[in-house]
This record gives sequence, C-alpha cells and structure tokens, in this order.
Amino acid sequence: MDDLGTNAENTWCPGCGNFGILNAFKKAVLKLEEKGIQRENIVISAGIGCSAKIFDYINLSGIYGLHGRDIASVQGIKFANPDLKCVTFSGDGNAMGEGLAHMLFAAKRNADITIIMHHNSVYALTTGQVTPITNKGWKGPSTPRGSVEEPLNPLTLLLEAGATFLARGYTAKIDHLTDLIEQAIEHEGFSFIDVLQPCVSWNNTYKLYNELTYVLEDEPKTHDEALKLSRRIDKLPIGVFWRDEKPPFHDALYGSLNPSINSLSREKRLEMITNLLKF
Amino acid sequence: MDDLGTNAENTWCPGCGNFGILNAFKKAVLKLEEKGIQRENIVISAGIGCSAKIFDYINLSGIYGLHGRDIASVQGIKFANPDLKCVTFSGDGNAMGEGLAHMLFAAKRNADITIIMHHNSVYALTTGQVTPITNKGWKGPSTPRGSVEEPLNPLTLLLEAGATFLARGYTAKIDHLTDLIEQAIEHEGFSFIDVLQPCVSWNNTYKLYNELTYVLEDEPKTHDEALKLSRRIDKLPIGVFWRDEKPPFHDALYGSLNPSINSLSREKRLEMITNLLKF
Amino acid sequence: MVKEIFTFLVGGKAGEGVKKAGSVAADVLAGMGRNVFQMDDYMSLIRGGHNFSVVSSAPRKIYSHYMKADLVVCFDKRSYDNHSDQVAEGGILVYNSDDKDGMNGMGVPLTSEAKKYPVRNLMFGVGAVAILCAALGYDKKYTDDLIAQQYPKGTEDNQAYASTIYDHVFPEIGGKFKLEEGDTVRRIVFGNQAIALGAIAGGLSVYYAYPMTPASSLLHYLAAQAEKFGLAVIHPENEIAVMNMAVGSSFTGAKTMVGTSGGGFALMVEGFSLAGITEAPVLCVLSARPGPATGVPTYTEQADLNFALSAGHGEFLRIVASPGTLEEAFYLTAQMLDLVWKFQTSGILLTEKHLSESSTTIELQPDNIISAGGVEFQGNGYKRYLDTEDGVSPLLFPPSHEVIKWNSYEHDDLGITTEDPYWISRMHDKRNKKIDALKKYMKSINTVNVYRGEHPSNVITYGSTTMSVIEALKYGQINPTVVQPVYLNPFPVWEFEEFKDQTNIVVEQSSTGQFADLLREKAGIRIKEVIKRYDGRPFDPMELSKKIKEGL
Amino acid sequence: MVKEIFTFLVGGKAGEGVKKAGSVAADVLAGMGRNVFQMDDYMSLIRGGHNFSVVSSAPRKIYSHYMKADLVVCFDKRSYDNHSDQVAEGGILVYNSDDKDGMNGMGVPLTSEAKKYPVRNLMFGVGAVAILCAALGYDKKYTDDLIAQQYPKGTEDNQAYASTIYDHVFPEIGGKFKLEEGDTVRRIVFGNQAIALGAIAGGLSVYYAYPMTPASSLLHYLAAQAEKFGLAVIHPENEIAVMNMAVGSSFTGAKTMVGTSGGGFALMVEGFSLAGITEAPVLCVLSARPGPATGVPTYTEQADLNFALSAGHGEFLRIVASPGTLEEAFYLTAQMLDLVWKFQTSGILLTEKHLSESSTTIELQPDNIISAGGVEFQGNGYKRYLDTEDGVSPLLFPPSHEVIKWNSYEHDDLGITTEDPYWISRMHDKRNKKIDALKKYMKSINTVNVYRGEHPSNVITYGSTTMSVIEALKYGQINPTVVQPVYLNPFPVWEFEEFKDQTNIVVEQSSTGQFADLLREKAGIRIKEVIKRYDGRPFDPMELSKKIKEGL
Ligand SMILES: Cc1ncc(C[n+]2csc(CCOP(=O)(O)OP(=O)(O)O)c2C)c(N)n1
Ligand SMILES: Cc1ncc(C[n+]2csc(CCOP(=O)(O)OP(=O)(O)O)c2C)c(N)n1
Ligand code: SF4
Ligand code: SF4
Ligand SMILES: [Mg+2]
Ligand SMILES: [Mg+2]
Repeated sequence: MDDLGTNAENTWCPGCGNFGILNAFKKAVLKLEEKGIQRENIVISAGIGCSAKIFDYINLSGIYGLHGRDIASVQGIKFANPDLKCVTFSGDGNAMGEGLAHMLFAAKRNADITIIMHHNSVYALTTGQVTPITNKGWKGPSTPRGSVEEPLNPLTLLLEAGATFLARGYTAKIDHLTDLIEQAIEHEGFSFIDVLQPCVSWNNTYKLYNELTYVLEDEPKTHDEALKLSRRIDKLPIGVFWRDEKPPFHDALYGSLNPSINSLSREKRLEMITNLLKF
Repeated sequence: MDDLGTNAENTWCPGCGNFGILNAFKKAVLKLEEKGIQRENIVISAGIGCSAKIFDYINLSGIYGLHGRDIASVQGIKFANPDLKCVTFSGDGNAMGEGLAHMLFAAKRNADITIIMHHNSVYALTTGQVTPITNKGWKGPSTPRGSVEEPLNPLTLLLEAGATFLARGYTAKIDHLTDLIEQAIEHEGFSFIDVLQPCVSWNNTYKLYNELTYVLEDEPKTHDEALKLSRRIDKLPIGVFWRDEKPPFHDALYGSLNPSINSLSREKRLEMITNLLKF
Repeated sequence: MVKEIFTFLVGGKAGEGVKKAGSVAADVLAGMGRNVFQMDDYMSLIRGGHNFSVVSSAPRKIYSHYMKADLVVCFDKRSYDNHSDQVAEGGILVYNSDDKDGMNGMGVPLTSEAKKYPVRNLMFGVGAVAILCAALGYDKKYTDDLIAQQYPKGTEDNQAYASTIYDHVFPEIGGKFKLEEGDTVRRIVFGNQAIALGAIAGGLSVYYAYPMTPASSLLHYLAAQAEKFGLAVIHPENEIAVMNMAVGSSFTGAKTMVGTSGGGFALMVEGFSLAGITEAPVLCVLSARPGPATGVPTYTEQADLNFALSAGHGEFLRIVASPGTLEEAFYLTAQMLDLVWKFQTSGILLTEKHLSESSTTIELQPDNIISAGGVEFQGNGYKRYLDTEDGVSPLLFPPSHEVIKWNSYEHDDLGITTEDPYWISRMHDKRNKKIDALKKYMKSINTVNVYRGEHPSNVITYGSTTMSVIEALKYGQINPTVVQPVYLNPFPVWEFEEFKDQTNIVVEQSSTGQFADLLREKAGIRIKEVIKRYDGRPFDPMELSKKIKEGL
Repeated sequence: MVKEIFTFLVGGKAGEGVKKAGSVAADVLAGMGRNVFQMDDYMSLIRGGHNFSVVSSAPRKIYSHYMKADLVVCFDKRSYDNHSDQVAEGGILVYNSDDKDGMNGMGVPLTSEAKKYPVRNLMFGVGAVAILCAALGYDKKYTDDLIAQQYPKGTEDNQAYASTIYDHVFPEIGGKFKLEEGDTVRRIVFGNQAIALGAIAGGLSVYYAYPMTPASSLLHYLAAQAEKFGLAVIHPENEIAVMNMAVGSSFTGAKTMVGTSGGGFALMVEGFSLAGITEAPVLCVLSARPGPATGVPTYTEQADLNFALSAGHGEFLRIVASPGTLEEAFYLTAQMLDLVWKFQTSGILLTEKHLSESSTTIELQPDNIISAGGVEFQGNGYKRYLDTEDGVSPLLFPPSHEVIKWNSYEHDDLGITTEDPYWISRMHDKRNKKIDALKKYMKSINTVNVYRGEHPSNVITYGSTTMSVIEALKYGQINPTVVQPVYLNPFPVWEFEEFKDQTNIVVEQSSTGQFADLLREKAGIRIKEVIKRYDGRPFDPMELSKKIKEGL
C-alpha cells in the first residue's frame, strides 16, 4: 500500500476525517487491483479545499482541477479515454456550491465517473464558511448572525437528476467506506458517495455521527424508498442508497470509440477531407 | 392594457406560444393593479433567447440580463430593494442549462422572486438545440443522431431545493396562466411557473399539449403528492403544484432593511467610522 | 453586358429561404467556374424581420461581397426599402408586387403565386433562384434541374412555382447578364467549416461547445461529421464545463478544441488559466460579434482583441492567431492545434462572424496541413513539469506505470503542490521560457502576411477585415502593401521593423482602435490613419477603397 | 540598546497562535506610540505547516515589515530552520527547547510548560507575547493585563503560562530592547478593513462575495459590520451570481461592491461586460495572489494587471486603480465607488495579498472621503441611454412612473434591443465618450503619487509594492523620486511626460514585467531596469534597497 502514497507533506489537521477517506481509497485501489483493475487505469481528480489535498497524497495520475470544476475535468478525461476509471474528490462546497451544475449534469448524462464528496458542512480551507449543505443557523465568518438558509440534500437532488449509483459512507468506518468506493468505481455510470467527514477544526461531528450513523441492511428497492432514506435525519444510514443501470454517456453517444486512441491516421483524414472537397 | 406594450418590433414567429405568455402577463399586471400593486413596483428581467425578447415588449422597468444569469440579476434587484416585485422570464435552456445553479439556489434561499420559465424544450433562438429538459432522442443540430440523455424535471428538482411556490401553466390557456402569474407574484418568497410553450418553428407541441394538459382541481397537500404530480407524463396537470410558507431571504437576513433606501447618511457613517477608529 | 464582378442580392424575412437562395446562387455562379463570396446578413430571430444574402462573383479570386448588386430581389417592402438604392449601374431590381406596388424596378407577384401551393416555406427563395436563372440566360431545363437538386422537399411544387416566376421575368430580363466563365469549378466552404476541416486535418479528436452565434455552426458541422471522422463532439451544460472538460481530455493525449463567442469565452477564462498552469494544450476558437455582453449576436466586430490577448489571471503563454481568409482559417487551425501541443499551452484562434459565417469558393491543399504534435516522454522517472532548456516538458498519457500529475496549484516538477518560494519562481521561469521558445520558433514560420504593392505606403489589418481590404484594393486599383499579422500573441514585432516609420493606414472593425493601439504599443508603428467600422456590418469594398484612397 | 526600527518575528505551526501573537505584538508596539507594520506569512492549511508573523515598528511611519528581526521566537524546529539566520545584529533568538535542543539562541521549554494546561490552543503565542514583554522590559503586571485583554478565553491558564515563560527568559533578555516611544497611539487596521471602511464611508449599501483568499477577510469584516451599518452582505452560490446580482442591485441605486481574487474574478468577467453595456456602476475589489489558476492562494503577486485592464469582451470603460498604501486604500475605495457611479461603468480596485492582509498603524481622516454620486434624472420622458455631451446619461431608479430599461443587448436610447447599424455605432460612440470624459475628469484629481527625491532618477512602482519601495528607500537612505500611478486605466500618461526619458527603475511583483510593459507601451517610458520578485513573497526593504542602489 505504501507506494500509493507520495512524498508530499500532509497538511491536514491531526484527527481530520480526510485521513479516513485517504486510507479507504488506497485500500479500495488495492482490492480493485486484486480484481484485475490495474492502478494505472485509475485516474483521479480533485477540486480545491482541504478535501482536495488528497490529490497530492495519492500516487496516481490525474488532474488537480479548479474549485468546483473537477467534476467537469474528470468527465473530460473519461470522455476522451473511456478505458480509464475516473474518480474525483470533491469538497461539499466544491460539489454542491461552485460545482453543483456540473454534478447534476454528470448524473443526468450518466457520465461514468465516481464522485467522492467530503461532507464536512464547511468551506474548511477558507476558514469555515457555510456550504450549501450546512444546517441553518451556522455561524461562519460570512454568516456571523447564523445562516438563514435550509441546506440542500445532495442525495435527493442526485436521485432526481438521474444518478445511477448513490451511497453514503463515514470516515470513521474505513472498511465500510472502502467497500463503497470499490463498488462505486466498479459501477458503470455515474456514482456518488456522500462521505460524512468530521472537520476537527471547524465542525467536529465525530460524536454526532458516531451516534447517528448505522449501516444499512438492505438497499432500497425503489426510487421512493431511496428518497425516503435520503431524507432521514434522525438517524444517518450509511451504505448504498440507489443503484440503477443505464448506458454510460460515452457509450450511448459514440459506442466503443476511444477518442484518445482510435484517432484516424493523418493519411486517412486528409484523404477523406480531399474527397469531401471534391465534386 | 395597451400602455403595457412598447414600440419595439415583435420578432416572434407567428403562432409562437410566447404571445400567450406576453398576454397573460400583461393581464396579470392589470389585475394586480386592481389589487393595489402599482405597476412601477413590478420590475422584470429576462435571460437571452426567444423567450427573453418579451423584455422589449413589456413597458416595465428592469434588466435584460445575460443568458442564464437573469435569475441572479433579478435577485440582486430584490435584495437591494425588497419593496419591488421581481419577475424574470427565463427560457428553459436559460433556467435549466446555463442558469440551473442560480435557480436552485434562489429556491433554496427562498428569494422573493418569480421565475416564469418558457418551456419549449429547445434552444429556440440558437436554432433548435437540445435543452436539459428535452426528451431523449431529440435531433437538434448539436445532437444530429438524437440526444442520448434523459431530461431533468424542473419541478421535482425545485421541490427538492425547497421552493415555496411551484406551478405549471400552458400558453394556450391564457386566463389560467394569468391567474398563476398573479398568484406567483403575490406569493412571498420564491415562485416558479413552468409554462408549456409550443415553439412552432422547432418543436410544435400544441397538439400534444392540447391533448395532455388538464387543469388541476385540488392542489397537492403534501410534498410527496407534489412530487408525484410533477412526475406525471401520461397527462400534464396545470395549476399550482406546491405552496409553502417560509420567510423570504432578505427578511430572514436583514429584516425590514431596504438597502437602496435606508442608507445611513454620510455624516452618520463618518461619525461611526471615526468612533470605530478611535480608542 | 459582360462584367468582371457580378453580384446577386436577395432580401426578405427569415424563414422565406433568403440564405438558401443565396447559397443556390453561389452554387450557380461557382458552377460557371467563377469564384464567389457570399455574406449573409440576418437578425437574431427565427421568422420575420429582415435578412439578406449577397453573393458576389468574379472569374478571379474574390474576397468580399459587394453591397452594390447587379441583380436585387426583394421579397417584401422592407427589403425594397433597404436595398432599392443598392442596385449597381445597369442592374436590375425585382420586387414583390403583392407587398407593395408602383415602385421602381420590376414587380413580380411572388406572394400570390406562392399561395397556390400548400407549403410556402422557402418558396420565395425558389422564386429568387428562378429570377437569377432567367437573368443569367439559363433555360428552364437548367432551372428545373437546379431546383430538383437544391430543394429536395416539395420539388414539384417548387419547380412549378419557379417556372411561373421565370416566365414572368424572362421577357424583360432574360439573359441580361452574360458572365465570363472561370477556369474551374470550385467547392464552396463556409468559414466555420474551413476551421472544422482544418482542425480535423490537424488531428482533432474531441470538440466541446455550448451553442453561441457565430460559433454555433462549428459545433453543428463537427457534430454532423463526428461519426464519419471518429470524433467525440459534445455539447455540455455550459461554457465553464466546456473548458474544464477540454483540459481533462487533453490530459489523455486527445487533440481537443472548443469554440464560442465573446460571452461564452468570458466564462471560459478561469479554465483558460487552468490550461496555462497545468500546461494543457487546448485550442479555443473565439468567433467575435459586437459586444459588450450580449451585444449584437448575428453581426460582426473585432472588439475582443485585447480581451483575448490577456485572458485569464496570472502569467502564462497565450497563443493568439487570427486568419485573414477562409483558406488561411483551414491551415491556421491545424497549425494552432500543433502549436498548443508543441508548447503545451492554451491558444485562441480569433475570428469574427464575418469569416465564420461567410462562404467562398476555395482551393485547399490538405497535404499542406500540419499535424498536431508534442514531445513524448520515453523511459522511467517521469516528471510532468521537468524544467528543460526551452521550458517544454515531455508529455505522457495515462494509462502509464509512471504517475502523471497536472496541477492547478503552483507545483514542483512532479506536479505536487508547492508554496516553496524556490519552486514558485522556478515554475514561473519555466513557463516563461516557453514564451521565448515560441518566439524563436515563430521566426521560422510565416507569422505575417505581406502582400507587396507598388504604392509607397501600407495598409495594416488583420482577421476577416483582411478580406475586405484585399478586395477594396482590387476594386479601387490601388496597390499599397498590405500587412496582416496572422499571429497576434506573441506579437511578431520582428516582421514589422521595415514598416515602422512608413506611411501606415490601419483598417479594423472596432470603435476604440484596439488593433492600431497594439501596433503602436507593441511594434512602435507610426500610424497615419485608422479606418474603423463598428456598426456590426463588414466593410464594403467600394466604400473602403474610397476611404483608403483618401487616407493614402 | 536604542534602535529606530524594532522587528519581532514569531514562527510556528498554524493553530499555535502565531498570527495572534503578531497582532498582540503590534498592539504592544503601537501602544508605545510607535508605528507598526505587520505581515503574516501563512500556508494554505488550517493546522500545522509553517506560518510566521513579522511586526516591524518605528517612531516614524513605517511602510513594511523587515525580514531581519531583533527578536525571533520559534515554536518548532521548522521555524528555527527558517528563521535562525534572520536575526538582526544584536538580536535575540528564542526557540522551543522541547522540539530540538543544542541550537544557537535561547531555548525555552514552550511545549512541556504548555502541557501543564488543558487547552494548548494558541498557548505558544501567549508564550511569545510573554517573551516580547520581557525583552521590552515590561513588568509582569503589564503582561498579565495584556493577556487578560487579548486572550479572553482561558485567561488564567494563559497568564500562568506567560508568567512561567517570562520568568524563564527574563534573566537573560529582560529589558534588552529599549524602544523610543512615538508621538501618539494609533489604531491598527488591516488592508481589507481599510477597503471595507472606505467603501462604507463612500456610501456602500450592498456587498456580494464568494470566499476567496486573499479577499475573504473583506467579506468577513463587512458581514460582521453589516447590522451596525445597515448593509446587505451576501455570500451567494458562486462568483457569477455575485457579479450578476451586483448589476441587479446597482439598478436600484444601491451602491454595490464585490470582492474576489483572480480565479473568482475570471468567473465574473462576463458580468463585468454586462456592467459595461448596461452602464451599471459596479466596483470589484480584485485582490491578487500568484497565478495562474489556483496558484498559491495565501501569497502575493501582481500578475493580474493585464487581465484586469482588458477584462470582459467588447469595448467599454473599465476604470482600474490600485492603492499604494493602506491609507490610500481607504480613500481610493470611496473615490472608485464615486467614479463608477459618476461614469456608470465597472471599476476594479486592484490590490494584492500584501496589502489586503497586512496591518499597519493608520491615521485616517474620514471627512476627506468622497461620497459616491451620479447624475439623477428629473422630469418626464426618461431615456436610460440618452446620448449626452459626455456620454453620461442621467440615472433613475425604480419604482418610477418612467420606464427604466437596462439592456445587455445593444440598444437604442430607451434601452430597447437594436440591430440597427445607426444605433450600434452611436451607442459605441456614446460609451466611448465616457472614456474621454473620465480622462478629462482625471486631470482634475490626483492620479499619480509622486514622492519627490533628490537623486536624479526615478523608481516607478504601483500597488502594495509601493510600500516596499518607500521603506526600502528610507532604509537605504537613497532618494530617487518615487512615481506611483494610482490609476492604471485609463492610464494617466499626461503625468508621465516629465519622467519619460529620465533614468527609470521599475519595481513590481510579476515575472514578465507587465507593469514595465504598460509604462513602456502606454506612456513611452524609457526603463533602465526592472526589479521583479515573483516567489509569492513581498520584497524585503533591505534587499530591495540594495537592488535599487545597484540599479540607480
Ligand atoms: C473560483 C474560486 N472561488 C473561490 C475559491 C476559494 N476556495 C478555495 S477552497 C474553497 C471552499 C472549499 O470548501 P469545500 O469544497 O467544502 O472543501 P473543504 O475545504 O471543506 O474540504 C473556496 C471557496 C477558489 N479557489 N476558486
Ligand atoms: C454565455 C452564453 N452562451 C450562449 C449564448 C447563446 N444563446 C443565446 S440564447 C441561447 C439558448 C436559448 O434557449 P432558451 O433559454 O431555451 O430560450 P428560447 O430561445 O428557447 O426561448 C443560447 C445558447 C449566450 N447568449 N451566452
Ligand atoms: S480544517 Fe477541517 S477539513 Fe481541513 S484539514 Fe482541518 S480538520 Fe480536516
Ligand atoms: S423559434 Fe419558436 S420560440 Fe422562437 S419565436 Fe419562433 S416559435 Fe417562438
Ligand atoms: Mg467542505
Ligand atoms: Mg427554450
């Protein structure tokens, strides 16, 4: 596992939930390798935030993108080379704020990517402002008198947008999370994991999540059940919330073409263009 | 009613559904005037598209904004002067494509604005491309082999985002639409009307909508009922889908302050700053 | 009457087949072996309003339409009002006598005749084509065949209608124009098509775009060609996605292009800056229209120049080039695709509505095209941002045993985020070295077109305005030297030394004279006069030649 | 030992109270009537890493921190490694003997002493404050009071800890530094606070921003002041919303401002262009950090200059100004708010992390502030885009019996969309007239600061680098004339005539020398040398003075 790490200095706060995501992801990669998915076929991306720093800590290829735009960039990788497994690490501000449209559209088109959302309910790296999924009343530096807005629910929105794989994990349940990551990457089509990630510096939710989370026994069978489960707040189920089958976008649009590999030769292109310009 | 029109040349195709929206809106303004809402207190906005051209045809003040950004600009008007009734006319490409995030966040924060969405399922002004709510299979110039994506559902997404007033109208049912517009403008908080708008040039849906639409007898009582209704496609109910009460954003954030009017005097500001800078 | 230049102008409402009639006329004239240039002037609407299409032709290469036309066909009163004073000496004006009568010119009952058929769509256009055929002396057989070929829907009705109109006008104008045939029959291509074909020839694999006039037809054309050429052509949710997806695709080694107009480009600039720091090769076609903001969507202007030259925050190499003709658009697109890959950076092919949407007969040599390339890494121990002599690091694409990290943060040579002052300044230097390397390379290629003339002064111009200038000089029979920088950033100052202190006239389509300022500021050019047009319309060669003459 | 300049540097991990210790030190020194300048160097992380705060002070006005410090306190080995060679002659180095021992300087068991208390957060900072108090010869009572005032949480533990540390160091360093008292006790203000207060003083009503370093503290400060001053301070979904909302708010007459850094600004430029064509008065504070893209978020650079000067597609008046000091930031923000309203256009207050996040003692005269204004319409028959002599149309706000239409399309004077060539060029001319009108107006105000010196050469600089230059000259006792354009667009060329052919040295924080190019290209300035720094760090006055001396 060691060689999945890098020499980059880790600058997360001690005790940060992000360590759990890093560990679970590395484990998942090893497990996928056992199943024959080579690590060089897995590429990663990330937005900007504490969450995104994971990019520097994982020794895999990919793009450290812009705040909110990783979900677009990672789709760009997939669409150009559909052979690659594409995973992005998105903060909740990143995915639900600046990047919301990209995420909903990725779900809508069933882009074959995996989004791991670090759900800490704050813009952690920019010192604790409210995110779109922060509870009402949050006193961050941009809402000193308490946020006045109700949070969005990532899971119900994604369900409505047509997502084909939705799950929730918790950073303190590493093996469970590992398993979810594995399944999400294996899923053909859009997959999203809402990872409950305590932020010890701005929003320490360990106690809360230890109390409220429980592992789902059965996956919901219907869209309605999935919706209902996603709405629960008295308890926080973790596990797979929704699974569906639809052809992934690249496949539906251009079948087995791999644009980065199956490029026509120069000769062929010029010949075809010459013909096209002849009468 | 005449003086609600302008001298601008109307450049909609003869038979376009947009005429219905124009007429219904003018009627609604007159009715609101009868109720004591003066027309100068109603300001309008619009994105870019055939739909948006309505801005030139209505003799009210406002901002003809950018494609997809009218929903932000109209909120900007409201937040600075909460006394104004703010309505924007958004194409479906505008509201659900380029502007999706703005619309969902306007609903989330319960911004006290009205969005009238011209639902023609095409980017009409740019010659008939697929929109985010166009049915799968649509052969527009950017999808010559047929679009491969399932449409988004504006109503269910907005329900999930926390919208407090949702309705659907049909351009061929002018009185019904007039009534919806009136209610939407009167509603305190976010309101949205999904207006089925046949586009005779790219997507002539008159026949379809004449067959499928019916006027809702009872408004749904629960969120679940509203969701269910919004999902119907065998028939297309028109009427009010959802109504809720929540304090509008400006009120929740700064109460009765009207930033454009209640500005502190220069003297007061300078005095306060001087005090702040003193020990 | 035998004329060198013959111009056909047809005007009417959107939806009446104006543009199609123009295209058919262009085909007819090209079919005579002549060169043609077609410019479509249309409003931002779908039906109604006022559109016109103007097609000029000559046995020689022709670079512009002319606003004075030999044959003018007006479908309605508004067209008549707009164009009745644009009839050339000895020309013919045909109008729709059903819309308004008692006017100068020849009235034809276009409407009442059309009413006899169920589908009136495009039918006026068919009438215009019949009028053209008659005026050029083509017989009915030719006209019938032409209609059959060009209007596959409702052909019979259209033929019948054409025949009636033909008969109407033939007695008066039949064979009025005898045109010299040209040497060979050439293909007609529109500007965005030339760009698309250049990109494909250069190796394009992936194209992303969100529709925006006047770049939309690039998306439409590529989408239509996608299957044939094995391209991924994708229309995503917005322009921000477009640019960020493009960076993602270029990461895989796929040659990637995007296209838009000013407003869409404005949304892309953050991602453009991302391409700068990640050193992602991405080419953006920026087809300008009058701004600011929504501006005038279906018209032309050159007001995005400064914006393009410094788009995106921070310092990085932005290659900007602008084609002067449709032929050049073809080659230059391929060359730009090559350059962004060679130097791993973002580039802009800056053009305007006037080039994107005009059509002309064209002779292309696809073999002359440059294929996009870049240095590829061999061996072990890959470093994405290896600092090399010219600042260009070898490329490598996934899947690979090596780890390839592109990073939007400042980074070390492995692509790992850094805040270390050493790496921050070193990576700035590395990227800046590419600017010098590109400049050196540019000295080995053609970066400025110089059309030598005999008059001891120069006309300096760029982009699609080049076409207007060349045609104006031909028309006016004046021959200053025309200097047209193809590359605008880095600006090829070295090519301007000789012109610096000569008499220079600048022609551009902007209200503040951005291009003239660029010439003055970057290359120290002395400028005698700046001829500007900024009402959304391209220059007319006649007017322009007069202005240039006055200026010289 | 009595010194003019006294510098305190404290380094450690994020979360250990480094910045707070710096602020307390600044308060202590300011409390002596001295002037202070505090610069915080921190990484983009929340806990750990390496941060430091450096506070320089003098009886006279001081414009920069110094990297050679008289008292250096290091909380950990990394700080020691970074700063042990930054001790000034005769200075003192204190380090944490629990982290590494056997080093030069004086070891203090910061960690083991802190471990005796439950809450260790910020405690090292308290230790550093105690060390400072001891070194300055303050007694325990003073120190206790100071701690009570500055660390309201866990005061007693902190006092006890401070006492222990004080006792540790006093024998060796007690009273080592005797500092001259200054004339009066001044307030300390940070850059973004000066901007915020300037905006409020100038009439601000609405502020929109999405958090982005180094502009975030502007949002935070204004959010905290909102209730008191009756402002709407809103943090929406993204920067695109920010700019488009701002245009909406300005439509109501509310003075509106937004703030961001390069990447966020990149997202705003479409809306910026909207402000251009709608003639919406919107002021954007653009606080730069090293780019491109995400770059280096918590450091400083001046690389967004060109981008700011021509941001947004199309042609419109963009006013760009950059404050040279924190005092100027206060007045200039108000003045810019006034100008965007006077000329109804978009403006950029361009600054950098170094100004935004540094603090200094300041003396402000709020009475000197300009309040934002504009021409308001009276009467009937309102035309939003009335073409006037100077291009500025009267304003009117809803609710009104008149119809007020702002339009992102090109429009006629009523604000109705147009495609008419007449209106297109006329509205271009109208907007361009405002450029001339502004230039004329600018000649009546101060647009360039000139600090006259005796040396027959000039140092030209701008933005926060001005502070570094002034301090470097003071330090080096050299006195060339310092020329600092406050306004960068339109560029006040008229003020530069006299300097054109003199010996000019340019100082800026960019790798390509954008500012030098601007001076050369816009004002024809001959430049002897460009001193650049682009590793994210501000200049140090000592180093800079050496470089300037060499250059002169
Ligand atoms: C366009 C843009 N706007 C703002 C920022 C500043 N920014 C960096 S990270 C961040 C928020 C991160 O929050 P989240 O995505 O939740 O990540 P976390 O730090 O909580 O893991 C913001 C606003 C940016 N980098 N780019
Ligand atoms: C940033 C930007 N991108 C693209 C466009 C081009 N554009 C103008 S209208 C439009 C689509 C309009 O579709 P819709 O909102 O559905 O309106 P409709 O014409 O159907 O009423 C587009 C893509 C633009 N004006 N701005
Ligand atoms: S601030 Fe929060 S999210 Fe960021 S590293 Fe620290 S604990 Fe983790
Ligand atoms: S194209 Fe469609 S939406 Fe546009 S005006 Fe015509 S009918 Fe209406
Ligand atoms: Mg977060
Ligand atoms: Mg539409």
